[in-house]
Amino acid sequence: MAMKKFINDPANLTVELMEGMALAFGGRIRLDSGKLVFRAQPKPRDKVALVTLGGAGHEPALSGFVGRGMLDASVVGEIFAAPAAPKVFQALKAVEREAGTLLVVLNHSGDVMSSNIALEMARKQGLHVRSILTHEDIAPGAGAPASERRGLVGCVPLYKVAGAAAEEGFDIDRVCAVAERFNRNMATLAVALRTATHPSTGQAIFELAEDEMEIGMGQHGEAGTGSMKLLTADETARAMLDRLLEAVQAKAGDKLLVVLNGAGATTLMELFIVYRAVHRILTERGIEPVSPLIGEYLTVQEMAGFQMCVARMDDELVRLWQAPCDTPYLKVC
Amino acid sequence: MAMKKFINDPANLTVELMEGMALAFGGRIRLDSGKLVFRAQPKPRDKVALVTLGGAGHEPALSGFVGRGMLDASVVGEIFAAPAAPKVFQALKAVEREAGTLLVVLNHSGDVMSSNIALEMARKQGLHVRSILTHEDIAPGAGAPASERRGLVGCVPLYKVAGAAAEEGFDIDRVCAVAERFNRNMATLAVALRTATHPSTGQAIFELAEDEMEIGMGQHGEAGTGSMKLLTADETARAMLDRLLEAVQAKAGDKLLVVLNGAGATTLMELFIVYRAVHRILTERGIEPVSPLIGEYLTVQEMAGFQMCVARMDDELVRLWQAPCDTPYLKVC
Amino acid sequence: MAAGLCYADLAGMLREAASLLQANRDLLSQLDSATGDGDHGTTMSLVAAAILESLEAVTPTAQALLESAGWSVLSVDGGSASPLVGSFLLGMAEGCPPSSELSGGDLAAALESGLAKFRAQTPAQVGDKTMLDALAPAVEAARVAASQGLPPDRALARAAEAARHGAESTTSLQAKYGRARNLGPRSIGSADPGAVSISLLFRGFHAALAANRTPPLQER
Amino acid sequence: MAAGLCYADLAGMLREAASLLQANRDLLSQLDSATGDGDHGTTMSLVAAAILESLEAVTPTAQALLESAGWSVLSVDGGSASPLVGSFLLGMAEGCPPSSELSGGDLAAALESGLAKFRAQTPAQVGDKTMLDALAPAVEAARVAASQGLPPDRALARAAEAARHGAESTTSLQAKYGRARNLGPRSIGSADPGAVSISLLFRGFHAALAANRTPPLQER
Ligand SMILES: Nc1ncnc2c1ncn2[C@@H]1O[C@H](COP(=O)(O)OP(=O)(O)O)[C@@H](O)[C@H]1O
Ligand SMILES: Nc1ncnc2c1ncn2[C@@H]1O[C@H](COP(=O)(O)OP(=O)(O)O)[C@@H](O)[C@H]1O
Ligand SMILES: [Mg+2]
Ligand SMILES: [Mg+2]
Ligand SMILES: [Mg+2]
Ligand SMILES: [Mg+2]
Repeated sequence: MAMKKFINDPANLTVELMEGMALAFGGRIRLDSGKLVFRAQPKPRDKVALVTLGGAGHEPALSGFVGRGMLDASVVGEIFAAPAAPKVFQALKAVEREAGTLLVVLNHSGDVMSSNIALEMARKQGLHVRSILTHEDIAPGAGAPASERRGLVGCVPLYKVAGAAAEEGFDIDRVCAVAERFNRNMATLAVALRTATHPSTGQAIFELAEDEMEIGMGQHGEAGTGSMKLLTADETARAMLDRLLEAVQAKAGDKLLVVLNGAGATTLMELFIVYRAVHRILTERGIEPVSPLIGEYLTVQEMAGFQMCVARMDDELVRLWQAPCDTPYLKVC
Repeated sequence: MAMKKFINDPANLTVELMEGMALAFGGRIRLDSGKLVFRAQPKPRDKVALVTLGGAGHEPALSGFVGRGMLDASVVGEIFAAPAAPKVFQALKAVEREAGTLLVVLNHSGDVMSSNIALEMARKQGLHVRSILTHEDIAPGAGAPASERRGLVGCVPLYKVAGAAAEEGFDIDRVCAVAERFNRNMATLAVALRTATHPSTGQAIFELAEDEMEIGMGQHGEAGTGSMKLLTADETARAMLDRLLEAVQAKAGDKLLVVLNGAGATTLMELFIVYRAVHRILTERGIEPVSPLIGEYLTVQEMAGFQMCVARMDDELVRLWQAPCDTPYLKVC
Repeated sequence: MAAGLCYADLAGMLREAASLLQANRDLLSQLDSATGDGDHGTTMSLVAAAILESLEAVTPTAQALLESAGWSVLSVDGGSASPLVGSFLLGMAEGCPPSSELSGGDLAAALESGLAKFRAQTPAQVGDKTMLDALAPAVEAARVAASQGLPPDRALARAAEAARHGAESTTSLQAKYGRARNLGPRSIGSADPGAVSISLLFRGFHAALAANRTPPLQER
Repeated sequence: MAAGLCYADLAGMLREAASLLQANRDLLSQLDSATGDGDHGTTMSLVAAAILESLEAVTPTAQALLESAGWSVLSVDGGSASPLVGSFLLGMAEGCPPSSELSGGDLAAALESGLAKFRAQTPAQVGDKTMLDALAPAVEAARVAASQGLPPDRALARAAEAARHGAESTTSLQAKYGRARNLGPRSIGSADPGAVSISLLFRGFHAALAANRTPPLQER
């Protein structure tokens, strides 16, 4: 079955893509055992380490954010599938330090289970590891229990603020406090226009009619809260932002970070048009936008759509958000 | 006609996207007359200015590269259409300086004609302006006259090296010399897998059968040198790289910059898999890869495909390529 | 009382279960496409390959064999399935006596220990449309059979039957865990792929023994 | 000798040409889809709108009117068409005498000056499948007509006819300039959209006069 993608053997996707990435960023990242990504120049051991894990197929996430000011290590699974627990443990072991390690887990059951097993192994070996679960998807309702809400692109700014805190020398309690505060104050919604091809199976990962869109999509083709007629960019922005602002209880005078994360085929042109609407609505409501992030950070192959993530920011979070970082796919100079 | 894109009125695309971009990067860029983009903090006037022009719909190109270490100004046209000459002149006038200005023009007839008219206007007013034409597409054959070869993504690394030279205080002759040297030593080929929707008309911009790809595509749907059966990532990489290396006459011992520029819907996963093949071929041939650029820099809406650009580098070019820059969509820390 | 399970029996059970899972790869992916992300068949194939690979290595005891299989499965990059199935096998190893032959009671104890370790990974309960809907009744059936003094093959026959029923029952359930949860009521109408995998696993366990021995007449 | 062109005539010519271009928007885009990027109709609509807008402003002379129209067109973000058509109109303005009425000779001189400015923008020659294939013969026809002492309306009738022929001739040509060049021999078989636009422009010029005056019998 010929798939319209630039690939070789669908069975080797993750291995080959990780090799390519490691070759491209040879001086900056180091690939271990094929699927563990570390900084080429490790962070001093007196600073807290940040580790994450997740499936492949979402490039540049997650490994594209390994580097100064963000992650120390990323553990890669298979396409859209969590990495195995022993590998997560291996990464935790590799960055082991007195200062402690924070493992950032996105709420998807495979990731959570692998992490739990790895954390248990780590604790048995006396490693100083803490963990945080992102679950900022509000598709099932902002009030739904955390366990029912997926972790979406919000992990990326969370790596950024927690990574900056770690880089500044915050101890593990303070790094965790920053991460938890950011985590509590963020919310994400995804919207899809067109499906993507699962690069291992060649199948479309979901279906949508030609005149429909779906708000609340997951990032592996899991459906959202039902399809609806296509809206304009302005209408889409308002529909999503209204729910997000309510979820984080943003009010006049608040500072708000907005991330518009392209799913794959949606152009930056469109994201700019959507951002224009977002910025206007925020200004209308007296909410101050903090330098936003607009681009492709956590993709779903060539799905058309985007995730809108907002986070209510305090001054410390703003400072950490704007602090320098230098990773292959997110840099602040 | 409902198009499956996040847009409002198709007639207002460029205006709205530029507004969104300007709002997003408010502290870094400044939008003038709707379609002129300048740095918010202008470069000191004793340094050479760098200006470019081109159609919209290729985001982040070209305005995404306005900033420290790259462009001083970018003049935006309409979707896939060159900006008008008077606006190009207006930009040249705005950055006018004794140190001189280099206008970088991509070889597309609209851009060339607008530039020629603007340059004539500038000269009549005594502005100190030089220009350079990129034409690195080798689809019509590496030996084809410059006038017949399109300017593709190679403009982006050219902005980078010339911009770094200007930032370092090179005088206009030396900035031009750097730019010309880079220009002479680069070559690009594009490959397409799937078409894109023209966001103004809603029409597909070209057609390709389900089992076909086309090498040599342009970046507005202009056809290439004919379609062919789909190749694997490794085969595609080799087919394109062979022609490119021959065009720039790369040989063992040379340093080579590789840019893999996603057209829109092609994933970073695929680009990494292609880069893996590219890197291996270069290593086989004793050619040393310089830190490559892999991502979406000059897109063609949601077209699936990519451009592969290579440039033979000398030590000065490598240094300028790796020098710091800080623009919305290309940063070197 | 019939013969207990020896090392070779256990190896055969694992081998048969793995082959059955591989043979049903497409079915499992299809089921996952309806309610999840469509990769369950791929993942269970990798899980099966990991089981088969662990059978290649020489392990001294049944317990060691289960532990090795459990670790292999746990080491698969396989979304939710690998930690769940891996934990189940590791739990079986933990609950498995070091004896060279397992009685019906030994088997039941191992299965119960496997179930406990599985449950430690997830808050899901029976009725939540997950693997547990097949696993819990299967283990319970084996336990009852053992308490009635039935030998391992008869116990596994009942367990396989219970797992099958359990997997079928998931069709009319609404998913509470895993990716299917996001579908809400739309998850009703299609069987849970994980539960079907568990039912295939027990079918394989039983088939391995049934192929070796005279099939008991009172079971289908 | 018939009457020369007054300011109102010229304004009418530009207005009629603009309307014709707008009316043929879809045709022009279709032609451009075959060999280019499909936007020529859109662009020529913007060019036409720019011409119409320049007619709103009060300009003192025919020359000023042409210059204003030329600048308006040149200020359209319109790929190749705007600098080419804009330069042609600006060139006409440069070659246009400041008199209040233009004779056939004045018109021919203006057109020739427009052609020269057009040529300054591009190395394309007749036969390269561009606007020039319509423009050059049209200007030549007007020149010859003027040299024969024909008045502007008759000269424009011939020019329009020549432009139409020229545009038609592009169908069998291979493109040497513009985006169509990339198609190589595949560009043969479809008329050049830019040449068709020029032919519409001249058709409009002529129609405006024909509508105002008794149509000369010997022309269609
Ligand atoms: N949290 C959970 N608790 C129990 N079982 C789960 C859970 N999440 C997933 N499952 C089981 O795993 C199956 C899906 O496995 P698979 O498709 O391999 O993983 P993923 O959902 O990560 O793609 C589901 O059908 C369900 O039986
Ligand atoms: N270099 C050139 N010289 C002469 N005419 C040209 C040139 N490039 C384009 N044209 C003319 O312009 C027409 C295309 O116009 P248009 O579609 O508006 O511009 P673009 O090609 O930039 O999309 C072509 O049909 C051709 O007649
Ligand atoms: Mg999965
Ligand atoms: Mg165009
Ligand atoms: Mg799945
Ligand atoms: Mg065109």
